[in-house]
Amino acid sequence: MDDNNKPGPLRSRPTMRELVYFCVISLVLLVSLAIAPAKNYFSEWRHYQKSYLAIAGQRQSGTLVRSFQGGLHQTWIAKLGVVDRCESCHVNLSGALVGASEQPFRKHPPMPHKLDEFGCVICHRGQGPATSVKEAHYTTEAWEQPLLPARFLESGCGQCHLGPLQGAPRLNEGRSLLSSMGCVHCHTVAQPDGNVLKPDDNPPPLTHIAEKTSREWIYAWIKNPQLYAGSATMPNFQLNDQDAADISAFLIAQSSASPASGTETKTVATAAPSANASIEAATLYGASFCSSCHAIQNEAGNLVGGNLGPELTRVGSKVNPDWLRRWLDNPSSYHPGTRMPHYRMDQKQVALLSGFLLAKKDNDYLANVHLAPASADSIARGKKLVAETGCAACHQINGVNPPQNFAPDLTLVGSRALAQVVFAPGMKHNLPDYIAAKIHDPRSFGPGLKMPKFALGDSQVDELTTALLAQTDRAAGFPKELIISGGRTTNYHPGGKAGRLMEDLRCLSCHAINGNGGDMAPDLTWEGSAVQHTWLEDFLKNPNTLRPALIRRMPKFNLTPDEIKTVTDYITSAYQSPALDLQPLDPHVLNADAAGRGKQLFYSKYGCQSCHIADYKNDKGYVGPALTSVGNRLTPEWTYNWLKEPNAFRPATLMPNFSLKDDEARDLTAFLMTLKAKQGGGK
Amino acid sequence: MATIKTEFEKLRSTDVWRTIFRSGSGSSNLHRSQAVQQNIFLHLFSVKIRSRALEFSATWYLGALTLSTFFVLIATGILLMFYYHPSVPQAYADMKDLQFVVASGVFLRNLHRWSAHAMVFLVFAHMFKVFYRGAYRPPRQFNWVIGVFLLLLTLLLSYTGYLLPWDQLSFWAVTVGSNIAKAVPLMGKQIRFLMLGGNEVNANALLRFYVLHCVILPLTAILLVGVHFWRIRKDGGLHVPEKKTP
Amino acid sequence: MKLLRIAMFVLAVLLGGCKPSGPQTLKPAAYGTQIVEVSGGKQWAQVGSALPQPVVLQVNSADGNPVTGALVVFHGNGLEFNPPQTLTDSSGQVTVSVQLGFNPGDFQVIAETPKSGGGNATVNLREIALGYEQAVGKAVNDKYCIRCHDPESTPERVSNHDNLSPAPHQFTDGATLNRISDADLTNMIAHGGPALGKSPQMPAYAATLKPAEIKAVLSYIRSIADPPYQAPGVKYGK
Amino acid sequence: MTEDPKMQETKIQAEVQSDVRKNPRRIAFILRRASPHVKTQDDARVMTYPTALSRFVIALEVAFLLLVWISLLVNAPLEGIADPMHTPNPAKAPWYFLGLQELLHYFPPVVAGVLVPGLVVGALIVIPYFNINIEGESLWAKDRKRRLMIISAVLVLFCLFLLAYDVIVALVPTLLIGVLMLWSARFSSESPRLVQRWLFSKPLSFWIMSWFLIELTVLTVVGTFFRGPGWGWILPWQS
Repeated sequence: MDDNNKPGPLRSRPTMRELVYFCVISLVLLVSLAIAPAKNYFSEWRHYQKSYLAIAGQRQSGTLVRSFQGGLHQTWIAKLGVVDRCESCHVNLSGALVGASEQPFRKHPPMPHKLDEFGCVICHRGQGPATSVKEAHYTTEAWEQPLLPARFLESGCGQCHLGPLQGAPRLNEGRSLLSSMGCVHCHTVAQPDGNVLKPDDNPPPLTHIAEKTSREWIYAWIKNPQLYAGSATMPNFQLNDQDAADISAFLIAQSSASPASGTETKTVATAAPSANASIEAATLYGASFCSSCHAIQNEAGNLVGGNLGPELTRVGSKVNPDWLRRWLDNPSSYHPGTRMPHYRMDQKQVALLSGFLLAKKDNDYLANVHLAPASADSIARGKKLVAETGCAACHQINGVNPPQNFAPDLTLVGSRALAQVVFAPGMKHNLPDYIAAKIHDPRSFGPGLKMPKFALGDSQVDELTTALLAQTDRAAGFPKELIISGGRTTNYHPGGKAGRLMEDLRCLSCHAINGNGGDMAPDLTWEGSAVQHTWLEDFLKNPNTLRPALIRRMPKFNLTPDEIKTVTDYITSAYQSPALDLQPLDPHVLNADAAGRGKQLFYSKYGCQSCHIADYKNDKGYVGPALTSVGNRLTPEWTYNWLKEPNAFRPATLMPNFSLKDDEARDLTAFLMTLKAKQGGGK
Repeated sequence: MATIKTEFEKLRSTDVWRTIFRSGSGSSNLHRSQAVQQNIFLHLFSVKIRSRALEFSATWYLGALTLSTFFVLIATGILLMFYYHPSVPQAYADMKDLQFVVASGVFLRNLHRWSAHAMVFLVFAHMFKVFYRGAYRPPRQFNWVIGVFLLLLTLLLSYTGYLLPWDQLSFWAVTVGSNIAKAVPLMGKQIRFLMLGGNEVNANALLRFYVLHCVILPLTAILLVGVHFWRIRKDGGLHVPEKKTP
Repeated sequence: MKLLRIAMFVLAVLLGGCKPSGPQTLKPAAYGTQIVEVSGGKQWAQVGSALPQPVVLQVNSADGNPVTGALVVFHGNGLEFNPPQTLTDSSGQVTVSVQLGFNPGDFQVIAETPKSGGGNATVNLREIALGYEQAVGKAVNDKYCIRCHDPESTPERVSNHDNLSPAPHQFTDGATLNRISDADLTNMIAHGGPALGKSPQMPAYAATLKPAEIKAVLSYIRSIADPPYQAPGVKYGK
Repeated sequence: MTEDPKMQETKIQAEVQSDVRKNPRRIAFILRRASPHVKTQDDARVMTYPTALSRFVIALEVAFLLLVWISLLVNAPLEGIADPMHTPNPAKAPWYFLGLQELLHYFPPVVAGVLVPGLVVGALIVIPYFNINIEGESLWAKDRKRRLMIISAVLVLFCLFLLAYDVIVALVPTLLIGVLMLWSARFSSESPRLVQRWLFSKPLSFWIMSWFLIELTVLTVVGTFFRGPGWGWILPWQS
């Protein structure tokens, strides 16, 4: 305490050095602090806006320069969660400055929506709120979804447009591939409106497979389906020899007898296959229009025919002759869900056709397949493999239940977080490339994965990827009024006796009625209004062609007169359109005068002969149906209404709507009704 | 130069100035002492300091540097509060706005973030320095305890602030951190519930952390910092290392 | 002197340690003097997608014979080539698949081959990318127009082109169609041939197609025209 | 201070000059055995205002300047929006808790999450009250043999404990400090080298605190830079 009275030296002012330090550091600090706002001022978007103004100035677009609003531009749509600032740099999206061809000033190409309707990132992805090139376009720590490559751009449309969409062919194709390649057997793909995509590849049941084919064929087929038929949609499971042998053993072992197996088909003595018989058989194959659905490879290696049914190039190496005969006799007794019609062929025709098909044989195909006899072990192992591989997801198999939740749900795959994705080594870390790689070669992610390899071309892979990228969680959260559901197929089926008959004939495989059915042949929803009863009876008796240039035609089903009457009565009474305007058609308006005026209209004013044939001598139009006997075929009411507004009755028709006046339509109807088949003459 | 000085002197002699700064003009040590004593903030310091306590080696200025970061944090934090909504998902959108729209917003956020890290680091460094210097010895025991509480407060401030950007990093860091609280025997779940305002990190937790981060913890910290400083003076000034003299 | 030696040694180590960056250039085994198109020009595809057919080019020597092992390098703004450079095969040809870029319109494929005396022989090919509007136009075309305006038949569709007199113009026929203004073409599609004193064989589509669809068809016609269609009005160079 | 019971025992007269403005001075209660060893008579002093404050302001500015430059050059991390549905691997706590998280990897949560931090905080708080290091007396100044035995035993037991839990990360610094500590027992205040003398002079509290500091640093560094998916080992430049 006594020290207190002897204070040490006391310094009361800062030293010069301290002052200098203080001054220098304060100065440096002030300058450094000024850098932050400067950095802000020299930001990228301001640079782009300046260069835009410079370009506009060079081109003397004074008004453009004056009307330009500087600063950050943003599209904000609260209900979609869109905050897009892309237009801060892309200032010329509307194209006000003509001819600027370099980004970021390029004009946006025409599109169906306005620029501010949905913003940018809903279609293009990338980070909308970002205002720097790197952050906006590429993957960063804070944003996984980079700008979408152009080839997947249509996925943006698919978020709201759930059905086929004009102008988005890749999306449409991708969606139909999801169904037709059978992807949705295993994967669930649900759309925002609740619609779940359904498969439409119709895989055959394997419950009676032993009747149809041999174990050797099954073995060869499952090892590589495309080796048997290049167009096969069945994927390659990359099975080893042992697995394939076991699976084939099990499939044969589980096979039970089909209901049809009891009915013995008489093998009509086709004699020795004479040259005549083979010509006759080929004619029958052609006349039955088998090629409308089935393809056969010709000598040049091109597939000729449709793809609704399996390819028949090597069918002789596959099927059991007995089975084939029973199948041709009545397909649904083997496969109740088949799309193949019941042709009602007689024994001779069956023999001819089966002979024709059995000759389509590739002797080398099974030459090298030698399987050890199936043991119980092998069968048990086969059963296990079948369950593991998920065969029953597509095929009906005795003793194996269809697997549930077998494959990942793809409903939200288009916005899957990259953290949940396991990339194969050397892959680019982004979602589109991942999905494409997964579709293209699933096993490249690891040999143990279950997904098989599908026979898909590069463009098909891109199309499927586009369709899958449309499955985003963003779309799932969109307001309901933005979602445009696809045209759903109904489950309409004709009823009653005629209905059963039409089911038997599988009319709906080609024709659509009331929103259900195929698109190969005309829609029959209003057929009863359109055609005359007698013509329909004649047509069903012998379906001659209406369209000269058409390759796919209605086959002849060999119906009995009773059956024809049942179907005709049903069609003409049930498929009547309520929308027909019957008022102006007074029978005596359709007189010869009117027909004369109609002929003038037909040939001169409207040039109908460029698409239709009214007279075989002069007309050559190959687009629409021939009208030479249209007076026998169509009812006048239908003709009149149809001429006035064809797309109201069949939206998919090619016939343009000419917006005919009432009297023109009446005159044309009068003329067309005069076109009748000559008595006893040809068509 | 001279005119500026005379103008400044004039200013200092006005009544208004005199009412604010009571020490008045003059350059004697008395005036300097008064400048400290009559200012509520400077009053926390003693009027004179041993010059050895000012040497760099004595403290490495760790306390002063910590206080600097705390000042920076308060200033930037207040500015950030103008742009921030403690709600889900607006909190994250506000981060994006700071990054892309607000003038110098990134800078502001960077400054706050890095200052926070620096403060945690400096507080630890300060503590170890004090320990190795033996500066906690009597009569400074209680100030050490206050220091330990300030360390905990700093950690809590940083931790609560960590959640506010509401991004993956913050969300999972806080989830991991709060799961530790569950391990407390008997009442772990209740503690965690109290902490998060629910059973998981969600909008409630965000709001709770926001209030803690912006009001409760800073006020507590300011209070304790005040006490800490005041205690330095009351406990004999800055600790000066012993001289190795015989 | 010693310092210099050390510096050189360090430099040599550094240079030796650095891998040559950038794509490895192939070494040509032979040189041609001329490069010509075999097939693959003037194709069209949607933006971003690959052209339906690969581009095939041939390198010839001065006497017109194909050259094997000549280097061909492909460029093109916005285009992706696979492979980006290659050597000619035994028939002197190279085949490359081309993927189009982001924007609808014309793309230029530029192929270069080094000549023996130095310098390059080049060939330019035009490829066409269809954007959204053109895709809609193509869809309309494929449904309605193609049956008469395209002389090619396919298994699904027999062309009606040759049955008509006067024969309809192909949409690629730029020589004719480029001279018709947008307004006239739109009129013809909407109101039929007679609207402009042409054949009534061309029906009126105003009641069948929406205005946007007609505009899309027009846009499609313009984009695939050969020679290319030049819109009237101000045109700025780059 | 007034609550300090020791103060009431000691009869010390505090002498304070009332006219503080004339001669402001420091007041200190100097207790028995607890001398802060303040020797004022030869201490140079400075006025707080403006001299000391100018130093302080300079320190403040330097800190601010550094922070400004860091902020200009390095952006604060911001990842994607919080998504409770997907957990990043690894999910890491803030860096200053990574030491704890590293411990959690080895020990049950009650130990690593509650016991260890509780003990650490408790220990920090009681440091000034338990006569720890107050004297700053060398660890080996008294009872060298007994202490050596106790410390060796504790060290071995602790290392075995760490080994049992496979905590190599914590074991290495422990061994390092332990070896240094035991090694320092061989020296005395007359050892020839400065380092030896320095090591010898250190009290127990120094060794414990240093051990704590090194453990804290090592665990934090390991948790921050060397832990990857599944809390497995990773090198910082791999990702």
